[in-house]
Amino acid sequence: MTSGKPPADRLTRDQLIELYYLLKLNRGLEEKLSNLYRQGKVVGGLYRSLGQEACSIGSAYALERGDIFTPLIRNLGAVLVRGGSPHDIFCQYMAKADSPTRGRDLNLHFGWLSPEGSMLSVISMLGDMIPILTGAVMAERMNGRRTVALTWIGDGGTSTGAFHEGLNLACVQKAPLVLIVENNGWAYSTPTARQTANTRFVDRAKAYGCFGEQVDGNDVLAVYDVTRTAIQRARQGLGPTLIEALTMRMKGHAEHDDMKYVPQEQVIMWARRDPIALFEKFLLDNGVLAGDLEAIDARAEDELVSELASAEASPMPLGPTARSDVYFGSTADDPTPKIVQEFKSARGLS
Amino acid sequence: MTSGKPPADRLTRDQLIELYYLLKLNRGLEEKLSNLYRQGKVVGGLYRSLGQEACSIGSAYALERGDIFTPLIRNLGAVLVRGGSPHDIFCQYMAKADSPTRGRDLNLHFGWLSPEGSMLSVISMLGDMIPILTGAVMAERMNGRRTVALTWIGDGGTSTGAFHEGLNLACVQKAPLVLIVENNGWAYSTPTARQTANTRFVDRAKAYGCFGEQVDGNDVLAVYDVTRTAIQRARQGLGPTLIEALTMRMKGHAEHDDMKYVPQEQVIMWARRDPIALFEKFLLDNGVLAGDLEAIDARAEDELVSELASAEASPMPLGPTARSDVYFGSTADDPTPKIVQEFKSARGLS
Amino acid sequence: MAILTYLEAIREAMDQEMSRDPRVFILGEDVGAYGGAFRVTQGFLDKFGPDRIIDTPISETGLIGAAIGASLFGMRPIAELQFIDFIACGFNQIVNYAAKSRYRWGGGVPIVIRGPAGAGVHGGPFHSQSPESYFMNVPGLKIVVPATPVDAKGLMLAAIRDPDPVIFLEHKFLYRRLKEEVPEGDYTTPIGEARIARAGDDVSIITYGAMVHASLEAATIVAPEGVSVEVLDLRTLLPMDRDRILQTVRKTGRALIVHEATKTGGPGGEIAALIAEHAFSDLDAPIVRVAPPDTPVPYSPPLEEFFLPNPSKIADAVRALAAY
Amino acid sequence: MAILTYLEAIREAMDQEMSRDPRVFILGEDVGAYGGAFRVTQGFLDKFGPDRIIDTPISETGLIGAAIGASLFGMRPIAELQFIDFIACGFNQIVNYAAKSRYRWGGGVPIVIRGPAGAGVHGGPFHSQSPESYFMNVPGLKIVVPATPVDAKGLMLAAIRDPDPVIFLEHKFLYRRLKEEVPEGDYTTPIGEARIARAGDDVSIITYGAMVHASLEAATIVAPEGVSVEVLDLRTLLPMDRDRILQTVRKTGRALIVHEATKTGGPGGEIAALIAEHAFSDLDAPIVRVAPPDTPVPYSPPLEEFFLPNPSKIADAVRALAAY
Ligand SMILES: Cc1ncc(C[n+]2csc(CCOP(=O)(O)OP(=O)(O)O)c2C)c(N)n1
Ligand SMILES: Cc1ncc(C[n+]2csc(CCOP(=O)(O)OP(=O)(O)O)c2C)c(N)n1
Ligand SMILES: [Mg+2]
Ligand SMILES: [Mg+2]
Repeated sequence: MTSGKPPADRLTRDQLIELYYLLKLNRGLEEKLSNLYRQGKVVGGLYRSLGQEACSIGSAYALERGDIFTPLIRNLGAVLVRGGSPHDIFCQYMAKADSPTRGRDLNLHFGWLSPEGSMLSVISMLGDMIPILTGAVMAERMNGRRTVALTWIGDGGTSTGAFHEGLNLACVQKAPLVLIVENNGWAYSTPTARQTANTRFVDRAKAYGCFGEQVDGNDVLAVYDVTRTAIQRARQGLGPTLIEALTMRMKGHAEHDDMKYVPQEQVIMWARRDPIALFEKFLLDNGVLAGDLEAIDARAEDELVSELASAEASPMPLGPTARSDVYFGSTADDPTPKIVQEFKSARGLS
Repeated sequence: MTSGKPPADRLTRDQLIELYYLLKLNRGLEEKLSNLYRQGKVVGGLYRSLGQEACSIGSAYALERGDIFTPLIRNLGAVLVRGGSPHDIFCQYMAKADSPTRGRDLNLHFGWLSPEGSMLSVISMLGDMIPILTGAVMAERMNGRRTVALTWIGDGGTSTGAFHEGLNLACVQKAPLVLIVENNGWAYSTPTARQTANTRFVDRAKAYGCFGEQVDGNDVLAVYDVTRTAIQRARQGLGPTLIEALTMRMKGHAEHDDMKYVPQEQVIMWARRDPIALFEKFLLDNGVLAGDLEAIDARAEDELVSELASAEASPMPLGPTARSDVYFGSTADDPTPKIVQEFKSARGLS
Repeated sequence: MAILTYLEAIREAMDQEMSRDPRVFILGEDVGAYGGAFRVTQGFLDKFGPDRIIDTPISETGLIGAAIGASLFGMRPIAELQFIDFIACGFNQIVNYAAKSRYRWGGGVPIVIRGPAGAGVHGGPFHSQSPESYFMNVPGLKIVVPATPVDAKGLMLAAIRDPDPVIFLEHKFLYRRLKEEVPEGDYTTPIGEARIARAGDDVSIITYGAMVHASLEAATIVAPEGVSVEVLDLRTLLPMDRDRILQTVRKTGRALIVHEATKTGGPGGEIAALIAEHAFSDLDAPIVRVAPPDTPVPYSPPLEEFFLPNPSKIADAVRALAAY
Repeated sequence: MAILTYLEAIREAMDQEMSRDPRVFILGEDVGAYGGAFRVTQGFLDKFGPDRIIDTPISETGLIGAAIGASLFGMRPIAELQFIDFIACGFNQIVNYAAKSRYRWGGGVPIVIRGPAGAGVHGGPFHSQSPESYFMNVPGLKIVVPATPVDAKGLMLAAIRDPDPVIFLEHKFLYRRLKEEVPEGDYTTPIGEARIARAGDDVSIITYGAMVHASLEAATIVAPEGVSVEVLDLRTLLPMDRDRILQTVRKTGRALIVHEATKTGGPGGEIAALIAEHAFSDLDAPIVRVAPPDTPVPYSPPLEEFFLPNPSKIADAVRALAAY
């Protein structure tokens, strides 16, 4: 439904290079996380977005100052686009004291609130962010701001009641929400064909009465175009767009998963369509870049190395910090039974 | 999508007359309930299906031996079609000891399990029955039975997460489920336009990958036709059908509601399309019936009078019966504190 | 001071706060044109307009989620549930997002989730529930249970202004049955503070909601028998006012807990545990609970009456405790 | 007898019962080809086929609802939740349909809802929860919390054969850490019966799940100090084994309750209330609870360690009680 000159044509050379840099930064960061995982330094699981980076970066790049987004576990790239630092992400994965959540929650489960633009922290329960972001932009609208919200949902996550209630509410409210259904073929070990009887997720748009688009999720500029157009529509008050981005999860659900259940051909087929390789080719074919790719790669690598160093230097949090801020300005009671406290102090024990 | 000779053409004269009888029985029963309500004999609220009777009766009439259904609050007619007695319904509304739930639950919140055909008890939470009925027919299929399940959901109920999760599961499982979206324009005081951005509920079918049909909900034979066809498809293993039945709620949400919020024109327009009047005209125009309508009306009235009499004669339940059957074969403990029991017996009090 | 019903007091609180604070808005099913199933928001649509009185689809997860999102952006949403029983349909948003957000990443969620709770009106198993126990073990939530019009107004004002999520349980049996003089102006009843509804020396009844009134009646019944009862109205279940609970038990040495939630697993357990740990040496008798049997709330009047605690059942327990 | 881990014991129970009873089937997310996130159903798809090992969409309300419907038509469904934390997304089906169905209209709902619960593996706030308290006040449900491989198998067999809905909480920390000899044949551990995990005379520890093992360690720590601890493993939270709880407390006169659910509003309250009512005169000391602080389950190891009860915290409470 996008018409006329695609927005990407208006991207400057610097912006194209920035996109390339971000793609590399995304992949490089995750590769470093994989190393940390193998070294046992990642606490908990590691979820890669290998092969899907364009879905996060192309779309988030279309957001503007003040806009709101929530990344799901595979939208690490979007966090980078919106100013999240590799240091913070490393710290989150290593459960460090300097992580944005002070070690309280994991991986991309963090966020910030700022007039520059906010990232709302996701929770594990899939679908829940859709009504939450709808409320967020309804609030912004009440306050006369034309803020747009962007989030993603997996092919599997579309099966949740929260997806339905949230999207239906957003549509009936004409809320400025852009929802990208990241159809990567699999929900953990479950193929989309066992997730729903109609695997063309864009068909859902009509049911809810919103705009619908389907896009090649491995083409970063196409993703940028379709998201940019949807964001502009939303900002004009025309309501939500559901964008189905077709891509493929090129690693297991998490690092521990060898994804034996995925047919080899599928992996091979998609390997030929790596989003970064495709964009590299575009940049070279169109003379945006010549031999200077290595320089950019090096810049990304340098940034990651120093950010990782400072993250590794961060201490682990101290146990007693775990009790603060359950409620505003308060600290949870020490659960140690009173008679234990008395018993110890009577004996001069701590 | 129904093709060829509509099933209704195969209905015998006796069947057409039975349909008419059931419509009258449905309306007559509810009118008696309204009287009881005015007399203060109905415990709690009264929910009428005035003007929507064809949605329940035409569809339930298409079910066969062994099939399963769950009526929502406005599907009283379906209960009658499937053998539920006016006596039981009167008893439910009057909270009598002889009600199927022994006074434990209200109005149409009851059911039965039988090889002849089962009615699963609904609960208030809208949408919940869709996954439950899906599981029911999945179980029947596992046991080699070709049982079909039928239920209804209001325009408002389609907004629930349970509707979405249930219908999506039914579709991906190709479960033999027929779901009628009874679009009566209103959810309590909320018009469909504030319920969803696309008020053509039949458009949802494509999103879920099931068959979709739209039907005049006030034409009992059209409802029968479309449901019958959907049931046959389901029984053949072709999966669910979502049927949107267009109708109008001709009374308030419940008896207390004067529905001031409904535009008069809407009521007047639909009043001309009363499903019973329409069917009466059909029967007369096609010579199925001549002057013998009164006889049928009288038969319905007689049945209702005697059923009501026996229902009114039923006692209220005894308090202590409230503790049984929370778990299989058990009775909940008497919550009276032990020291009270001791105190009383010490003083020879009961 | 005007005489207001419990329901009118809640309405007045929301009305006054919406007039005072533009951040406050209400969303829920049929809260607009209809003014809510119980007419609590009657007249609000005309007064505050459709941007602040929002009729939502039938989507508890959706509307509670939207309230959470709006609260993160400076608003003070009040989410009405048509009956509190439907809170089960939005449960996940409450316990997993609203309750944990501030702790996890600093995003405070100042929302009020309110609706008609409780039995006594023959509403049956799905329109009579006391859902408080679902949330008693969920850090990050507050649970408020007013028993009087004065507290209903004061607690609603406090709940809307509270920086954290508050579940506000309105007892539908009290909506129109209870009237009293309510201060017209702006005042708050502090969340977390219990109230001595009746002072006494022999037995302490610790209760909340509609059971406060049944307990007061019981106190009146046994008074002529020479038993002096103190009735503590908790007003808030989370956080619980431990000090006042322990104070009254230390004073009387006899604790009777009364609630409308069924007995096993109800809030009485937490209260008993507090007493049994911190006032153990002051106890002269077992800690006793009067509560309904462990069943759903039955519909038919005789069944519901059998199910619910009442003044005579409570008086019996008081007598037994006093005689212990 | 073979040596089985806690996880293998659960798998063996389901395997044996599915082989014995064609009514039993499993549905859940990734239970088929993948064998479940924790591989509990590994090999089941090949052995029992796709009709009995059903991969569902990500729909807790859908899959729990389907289990309910199937159970009403003679089947014995086992619904796996990938992590028990997601039970919040199917909450309404459990508390409003499954729990109340038999009581309301006679439709029994023999389902098992199972999944990995509990902390200790750095899963963070959404993969470490102890959800039992959500359900403690819901009549019609049973809640089972095995602490050992032998009980995990016996309770799973009992749960599948139970005519009513059973929430089966598997402690993920124990899945592979705990091994013991497990009888190969068919046996059930009765639902509702607690077990004396260690006999003693001075202090009773009443606990369940992973905390049984922390409590046993604590008992070993204080034994050389001359304190004899009895550890009662509840095994079932609903219905609770009141007799055995009261027996052990009457014997020792000192009650320590330990659980992994946070302190306020946790199952400890109900246990304390039972004791404070029915064993009051046998108590020589306050009833004490050792449980985590009232916060979400934090992720980082030092925080989680601070959060969780452990043998030394429990031993301290035992010492204080013994010295009281
Ligand atoms: C409500 C809910 N149920 C179950 C899970 C467990 N879970 C985590 S990720 C996942 C698969 C998600 O698949 P998809 O939505 O397609 O996203 P992808 O992993 O492919 O990016 C599941 C089942 C969850 N997070 N939320
Ligand atoms: C999950 C849920 N939320 C709220 C309610 C309260 N409620 C009962 S009926 C009703 C309106 C239903 O409208 P619709 O689905 O269109 O059915 P109709 O009354 O028009 O037949 C509402 C909101 C409910 N029953 N279930
Ligand atoms: Mg996917
Ligand atoms: Mg309707």
